[in-house]
Amino acid sequence: MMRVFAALVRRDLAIAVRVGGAGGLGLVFFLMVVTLIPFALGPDLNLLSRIGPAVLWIAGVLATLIGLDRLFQADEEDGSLDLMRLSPAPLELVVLAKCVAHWLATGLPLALASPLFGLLVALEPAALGRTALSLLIGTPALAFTGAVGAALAASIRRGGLLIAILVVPLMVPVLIFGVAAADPANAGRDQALTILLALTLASGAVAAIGAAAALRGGGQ
Amino acid sequence: MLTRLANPGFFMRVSGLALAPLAAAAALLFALGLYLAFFASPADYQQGETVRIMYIHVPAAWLALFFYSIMAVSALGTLVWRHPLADVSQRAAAPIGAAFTLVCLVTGSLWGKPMWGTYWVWDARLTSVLVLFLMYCGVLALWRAVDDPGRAARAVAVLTLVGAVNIPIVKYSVEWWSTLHQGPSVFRMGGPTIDPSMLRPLLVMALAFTLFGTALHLAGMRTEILRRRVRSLTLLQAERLERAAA
Amino acid sequence: MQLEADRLTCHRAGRRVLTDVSFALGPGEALAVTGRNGAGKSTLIGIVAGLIRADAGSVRATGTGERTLPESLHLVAHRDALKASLTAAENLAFAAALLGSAALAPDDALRRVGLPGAGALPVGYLSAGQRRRVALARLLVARRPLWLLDEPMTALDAAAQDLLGGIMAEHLAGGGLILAATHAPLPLDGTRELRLGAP
Amino acid sequence: MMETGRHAVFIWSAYGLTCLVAFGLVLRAVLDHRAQTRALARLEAGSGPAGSGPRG
Repeated sequence: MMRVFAALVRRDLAIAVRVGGAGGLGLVFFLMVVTLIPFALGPDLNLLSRIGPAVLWIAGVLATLIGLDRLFQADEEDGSLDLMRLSPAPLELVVLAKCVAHWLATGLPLALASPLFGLLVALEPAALGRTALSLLIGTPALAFTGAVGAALAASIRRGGLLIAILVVPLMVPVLIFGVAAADPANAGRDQALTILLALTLASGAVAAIGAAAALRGGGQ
Repeated sequence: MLTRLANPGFFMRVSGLALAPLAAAAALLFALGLYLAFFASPADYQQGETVRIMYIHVPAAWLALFFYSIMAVSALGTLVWRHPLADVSQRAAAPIGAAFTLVCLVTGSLWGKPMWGTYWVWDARLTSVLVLFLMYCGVLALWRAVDDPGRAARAVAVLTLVGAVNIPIVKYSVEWWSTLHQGPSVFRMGGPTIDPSMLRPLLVMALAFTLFGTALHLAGMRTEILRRRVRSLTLLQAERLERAAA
Repeated sequence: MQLEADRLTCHRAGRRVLTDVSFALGPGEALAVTGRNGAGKSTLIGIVAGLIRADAGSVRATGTGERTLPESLHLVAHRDALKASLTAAENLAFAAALLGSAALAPDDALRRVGLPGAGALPVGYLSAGQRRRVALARLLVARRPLWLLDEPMTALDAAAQDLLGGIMAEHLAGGGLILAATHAPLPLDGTRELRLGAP
Repeated sequence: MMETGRHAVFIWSAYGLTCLVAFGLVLRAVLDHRAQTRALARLEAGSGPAGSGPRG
């Protein structure tokens, strides 16, 4: 069983490296969103540092969204999903493996690079660390929640926009507690972090069952 | 000359000869530039020693634009003159240009810290370089997305030209944006009038950077030509398998 | 292993495609499912593979031990389940890891389908015929008793069809079962035929 | 080397990073060139493709 999990994660990462530039695409998109905000709000550093965590988290949500529509659709189109349905491993494990691979390729690089982008919005060092930590814990929840939408839209042509509409409401709690956990001024930030962790674990279970059920309905 | 350069064989011979002297000249100029920068130029009355970062920050900014213009010319070569080496030159120039844009951003940020107290201020020129970096990333991302080299060459050429047309527009709007909110930026990067003793190291370093960049570009083009040959031979291999199996 | 289908009925996009289709398949037997386009050949294959739910009727497999039907079959359909950016060997190694009970190594499987030394070639570089052979090589990298083949002969030249015939014969000799939807006659002797749709 | 005052760390890190990037570019060029020549040699000898594919 674990062999199937490892094979799936390895394959998806190999494809991400060869085609997607190993998360480079997600990082550049993240940088673009962070760069756009000051152009709209003006270069005032005090304002930017106050909304810094929010900017990084919104960029994180959007960066996760763009990678979602190809998560299952690519495999549905070329028949790999049918192959996975014939595997002894349950579809839930297949979904988890693909979510982990998607997170390693997009969510993890975002969390690790967020201190660098935090400089663009003049975050103080304390906020840099906390934002990175909250992103590290929160981005898996984004990947899991998004996977359900991606599975539902797997067999729908041009499902990218649809997925965003389906999953963004589900991501609201993660965004709220993520930004709360990142803001050093917020007194309740440690509870927010633990709730965020709880959200990640819960969304993992929900995604495994939900996305597998959505995929089970698919096929020719 | 341009047409004779068209056939890769001739280019490989010429670039092979030019590579070593170019690299040697670049190394020599670097040494001279570093000496001038650290020993033969005064500290700035206002910024003190940190002005020495200018000697790599400004040439890096210059190279970032220099390589984007090489890409723009190559794009014209691909779309208008159909020059076979145009796409090779463009594909070799992009990563080098992106790397120097990054150097410019990082050195600008390190230069800004002692003066502004933070690593990043949305200064008009630094912000324009950041937008240029995003455009470089766009070009590199488009390459990875399109797998057929012929189609990729045309797509990237169009993107580069559209980008090149937009650079002055972006530059103007970012300048306007930064003056709109902050008033004319208090500190001009490197001051409008650089006194001659600082100008000399700056020019030497700029020349050294340019030669170094050109050498990298030629080397990159040579490798790119080899990569295409490897690709076509691999395709040939697949066909030979087809015939062998039939 | 024994496979029985009992009065399968199925609608696809509002059209009744299968009505009361029944058949039985024992070890060492091959069944060619024929019929004009749209007669429900692919649907029948999809139902047996567990990818499509039949409206009525049932498919039962006996003698597969604790493995369910989907876990004891191979499916090679129109979509070849190959990733263009990965090499042929990587695709086959992934399929073997995914399906379990590994049999031939990828490179040996590729040699059996007439693609020696193609292991390191990215699948994106291969022609349609070659991709088809790599998909068929998947049958050899994992041991599964039942082979479901949807139009296996498409994009295969004469030499490839002979190779396929040999592989199928070997599988039947080893007690395997083959259910193939096809227009062209299979390169096998003694295959029963199940005609679908209006005669 | 002459003392570079209290901002020394910024000056040296700026120059250091630039040299790092420059050296990285040279290394990348040399390694890539060598990889392609090796793949070419192997292909011309007809023993096996490198499958390196196009790289940015």
